[in-house]
Amino acid sequence: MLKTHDISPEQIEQDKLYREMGLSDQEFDMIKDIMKRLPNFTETGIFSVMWSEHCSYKTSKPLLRKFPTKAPHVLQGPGEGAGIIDIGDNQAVVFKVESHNHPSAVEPYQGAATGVGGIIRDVFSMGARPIASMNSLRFGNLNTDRTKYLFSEVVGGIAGYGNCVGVPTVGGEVQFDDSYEDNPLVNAMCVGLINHDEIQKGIAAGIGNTILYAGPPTGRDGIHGATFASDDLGEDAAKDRPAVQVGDPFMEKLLIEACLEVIHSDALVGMQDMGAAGLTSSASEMASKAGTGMEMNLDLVPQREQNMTAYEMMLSESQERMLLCVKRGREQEIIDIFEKYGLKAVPVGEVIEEKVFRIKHHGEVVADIPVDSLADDAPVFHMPSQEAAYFKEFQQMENSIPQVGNHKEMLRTLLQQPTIASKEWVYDQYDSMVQTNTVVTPGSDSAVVRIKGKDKALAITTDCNSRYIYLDPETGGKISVAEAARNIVCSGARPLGLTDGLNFGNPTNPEVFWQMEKSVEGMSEACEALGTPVISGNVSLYNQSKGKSIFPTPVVGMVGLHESLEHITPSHFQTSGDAVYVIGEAEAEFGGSELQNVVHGKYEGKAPKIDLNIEAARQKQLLDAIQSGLVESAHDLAEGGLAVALAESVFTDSGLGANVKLTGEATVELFSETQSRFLVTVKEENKASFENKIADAKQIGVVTNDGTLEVSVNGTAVIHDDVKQLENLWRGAIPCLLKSKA
Amino acid sequence: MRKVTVYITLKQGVLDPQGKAIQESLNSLGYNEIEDARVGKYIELKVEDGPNLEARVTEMCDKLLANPVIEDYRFDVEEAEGL
Amino acid sequence: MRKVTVYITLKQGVLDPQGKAIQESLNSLGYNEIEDARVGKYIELKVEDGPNLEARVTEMCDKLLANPVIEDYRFDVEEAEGL
Amino acid sequence: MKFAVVVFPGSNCDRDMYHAVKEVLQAEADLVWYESNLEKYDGILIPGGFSYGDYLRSGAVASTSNVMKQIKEHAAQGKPVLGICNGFQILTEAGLLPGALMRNEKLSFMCHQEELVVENEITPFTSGYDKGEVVRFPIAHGEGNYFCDEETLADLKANNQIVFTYKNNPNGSVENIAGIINKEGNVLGMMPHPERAVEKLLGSDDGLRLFQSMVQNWRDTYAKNA
Ligand SMILES: Nc1ncnc2c1ncn2[C@@H]1O[C@H](COP(=O)(O)OP(=O)(O)O)[C@@H](O)[C@H]1O
Ligand SMILES: [Mg+2]
Repeated sequence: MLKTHDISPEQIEQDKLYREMGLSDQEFDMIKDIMKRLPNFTETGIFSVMWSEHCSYKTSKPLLRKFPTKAPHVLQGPGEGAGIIDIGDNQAVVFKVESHNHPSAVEPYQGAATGVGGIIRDVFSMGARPIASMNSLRFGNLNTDRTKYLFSEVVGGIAGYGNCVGVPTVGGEVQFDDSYEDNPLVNAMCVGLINHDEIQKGIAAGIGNTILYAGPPTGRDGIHGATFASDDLGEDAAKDRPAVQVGDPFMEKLLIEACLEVIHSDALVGMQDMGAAGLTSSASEMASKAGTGMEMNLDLVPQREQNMTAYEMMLSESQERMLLCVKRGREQEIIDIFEKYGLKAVPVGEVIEEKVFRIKHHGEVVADIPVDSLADDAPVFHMPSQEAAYFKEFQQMENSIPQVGNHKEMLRTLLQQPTIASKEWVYDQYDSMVQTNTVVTPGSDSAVVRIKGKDKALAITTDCNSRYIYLDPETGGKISVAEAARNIVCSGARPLGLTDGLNFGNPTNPEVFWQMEKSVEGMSEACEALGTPVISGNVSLYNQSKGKSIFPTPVVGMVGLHESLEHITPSHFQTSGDAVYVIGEAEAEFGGSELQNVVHGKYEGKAPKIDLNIEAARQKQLLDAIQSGLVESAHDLAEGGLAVALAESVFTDSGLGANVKLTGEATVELFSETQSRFLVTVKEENKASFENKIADAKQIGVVTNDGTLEVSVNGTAVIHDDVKQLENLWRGAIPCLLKSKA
Repeated sequence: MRKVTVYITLKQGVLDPQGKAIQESLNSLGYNEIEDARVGKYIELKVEDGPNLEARVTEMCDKLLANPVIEDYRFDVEEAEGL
Repeated sequence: MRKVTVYITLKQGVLDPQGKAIQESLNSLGYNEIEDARVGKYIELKVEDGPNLEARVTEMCDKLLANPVIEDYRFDVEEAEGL
Repeated sequence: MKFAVVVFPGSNCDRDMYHAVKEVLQAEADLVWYESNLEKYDGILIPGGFSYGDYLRSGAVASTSNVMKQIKEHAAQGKPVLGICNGFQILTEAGLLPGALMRNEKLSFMCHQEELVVENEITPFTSGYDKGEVVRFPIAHGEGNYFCDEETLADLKANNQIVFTYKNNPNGSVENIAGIINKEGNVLGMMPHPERAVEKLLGSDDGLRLFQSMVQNWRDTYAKNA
């Protein structure tokens, strides 16, 4: 490791050492202008992490401005640790998604674990109690040892951390595609609950107030992690290996309890977690947000290793640490609370009037930087954007129907596709029930978490079908928001808002930037149409390897509100004799579909189209019908179309089946992925009222109790299968792939 | 038959929450002489004799037994009497 | 300063599914010479010198480090150079 | 009857247990930080979670903490002690219950509802159940694989100490054991979570009777006139 004192500012400039830290020549010139001198080694490091994509959003900022972020119920939009939405009764819900893709590619267990830890800290640093976690994962196809290893370890890491901290992991998604083979995606989302009067901000206000460092000592963990997270994951990712951080969920659990006790003390002024870029970003952001400056003495920072340089301490990403601003003279009250939990909190600095970020080490000033320059003056790049060549080609393709010989066999095949197959192997490893609020555990459209003492609950989902987005980023962007909202509505909740995790390839590639731009535009349009503002999010770029980008993957994490526990609606069929309805008609839309992949082994053509007016209308009508007590179960149609949705709905343990009669082209009726469609069951006596409310609903059959799934098209039986057998195939697919030899 | 014992330890500088918990717990039990504890893994393999034993075990460690990102390893080979 | 290394292994007769899983993975990677694997723990303690070191470490093992229902232990004591 | 829910650093089912006895059962209960005095409590509940991170072995570090002395005294007086999940692990580590809880046979953590068989209904914890009754409780553990030697097992059987067994053994436990009681019949440890099964809304309320049994038996024993 380079030593600060060994390298002079002149040398950094002459040998262009800043490039190794991820700064461009142009950025270095900007830094010289800001500093009116050459930055020293530590200062250059501080700029490099603060101006990395991860902290500054330098390439994505112009796009993020397109998202609608305001609504009367939004208490806190993007900008703080997490966004906040009012849910009445003086309560609010806090949530955000965070990516840990590159660390997980290098050390999947710890990478995923620390991803979970980081997002939980974002939530409780706002003063909220974390009540649920979700995870959205992407891997290559499960046919190499490496992918199986990554998949198992990532799930193990999420479980290892999440279970120990006592936040239930209530759901998520996993998809598999070759484009993620070397660059898996690990996005974690956390949802918290807070009272309005407990909301904390990460500010260092009040000249003379004390800055406290809380949590375990600093080591050399993950140094340069933040810039590393924004770097192309080259073939030699191995050399970055020591940059991996190791998490301690036990420490995090103590930190949660201590911080949630500390917020009740009026000695606290502000608090922020040390996430990416550690002490540097938390300290400078807290000062910048408060319009103050900060002086810190690194000799006071607890250290786990010897002879750490200022550079190392400022950039370390040791986990489970918090920075607090506390009223001067009242430090001890706060220190005592941490002490009770066996945690150390120590004063390391103070708020100063001069708006600089000044760091001392061994009696010397080792950094002296105008504080706003780190956050506000970060460069913003307007990248060139160019429509992808493949897109024109795809748009010219006619919608065609893949050849299916045997529909019954095809349903069996589809149910075993890892993207469709049961994810029980994953979520059984997660404690989804701790905190005793989980009404709907993983395995349904949305997870549902009740709020104790109130007649209400939250619905939570993550969604993103990246195949559609690859084919057509704008349409695909709309679909990912719409699909999330569909899942929320099916569970009986009203969508409140969303957090986005934008995972893309290299933005300096104009076609990749175009994918970003178009998908953000599509998402924004859907947000407007469905009334779901974006309240927080995360950007992860340079997700590529061997020169090939991942499928554009803007993950949507959405939260909805059940205004009464009575509205909670299962996605599975409930009772024999109930009428089965489908809302919306199938068209020959197979671009990006599971069927296309099975039959042709690739994704091409047009993505299914989506009309946001129809989407919004159907969602509103369905929610109304649910709230009026007319609906027994509701499930959206997604990958694999109606046939897969029907099968999933009868996997219930209670011996149900279904008898369904369709008319039209069999392959289209069964497997098309036409959007804005729902599968709903209704009691016989409610049929008339239900049909009254939902214009596009059509009865297609009934729920039976013979454990058989029977579907005919134009009077000819096309599927007649034993539900238990189908269910076994669906449940067994992922464990079987994991066991099979590569 | 050989007995191979593999010792896997965390790399210098890598956080060892387990070790820390053990140290603190021993201290709180009154064993104040414990200044540090680090936890590792210990794997005993019963291996059929063959050529390149050491090279093959090295491979196994690199591929499966140890995680080179955060762990170091070493191993001993002995005649397997006591197995 | 002394370095005490404690080796904790599962008692004979106690099933070791982790060891079994390792053996199976090694076999499936083509290391068919592996006939058995057992997993244990390895704890390095940095201990300030004092009287009755061995007796005290034995106590620590009995009280905390090993669970006598399922585990056996042994330990080495050496001068702590490399710590 | 006043319950203490003992909170260790790293306990994470403490608030769930408290919710079950205080808000659902409406009994008297306190969350009690592990350094506190337990004298005034009639029943001790040791909740699940990851005390001290479960580093070294699950429950090992907590089992050596000072509060265990109080819990042992409490047990020696014949008062009820219930350890769930990590609480069970702590009780075996502390020697209040025989055997040990090892890693699940399949090595991974698992969380879902399981069917249990009530094997012994003559305990202060299970008098509200019928012998042989099948109940549904969630499990959520990585180390719930109960192990003991032959001799101990014979003892457990001879003294009717096996209280709950799994219908479909999920973790490899000897004889499908899910929960055992001490010889004296006042210390119960079990891996499944009755406190997560006290409301139909969350999938099962079969666990409520366990806490009700505790209260009922305490009233019968100590407060005939209450
Ligand atoms: N990584 C994961 N973690 C937890 N739960 C998961 C994960 N992946 C999938 N699940 C759960 O499996 C169920 C099916 O997921 P998915 O097929 O993505 O549903 P949908 O298509 O309705 O969004 C959901 O309940 C989801 O929460
Ligand atoms: Mg769905």
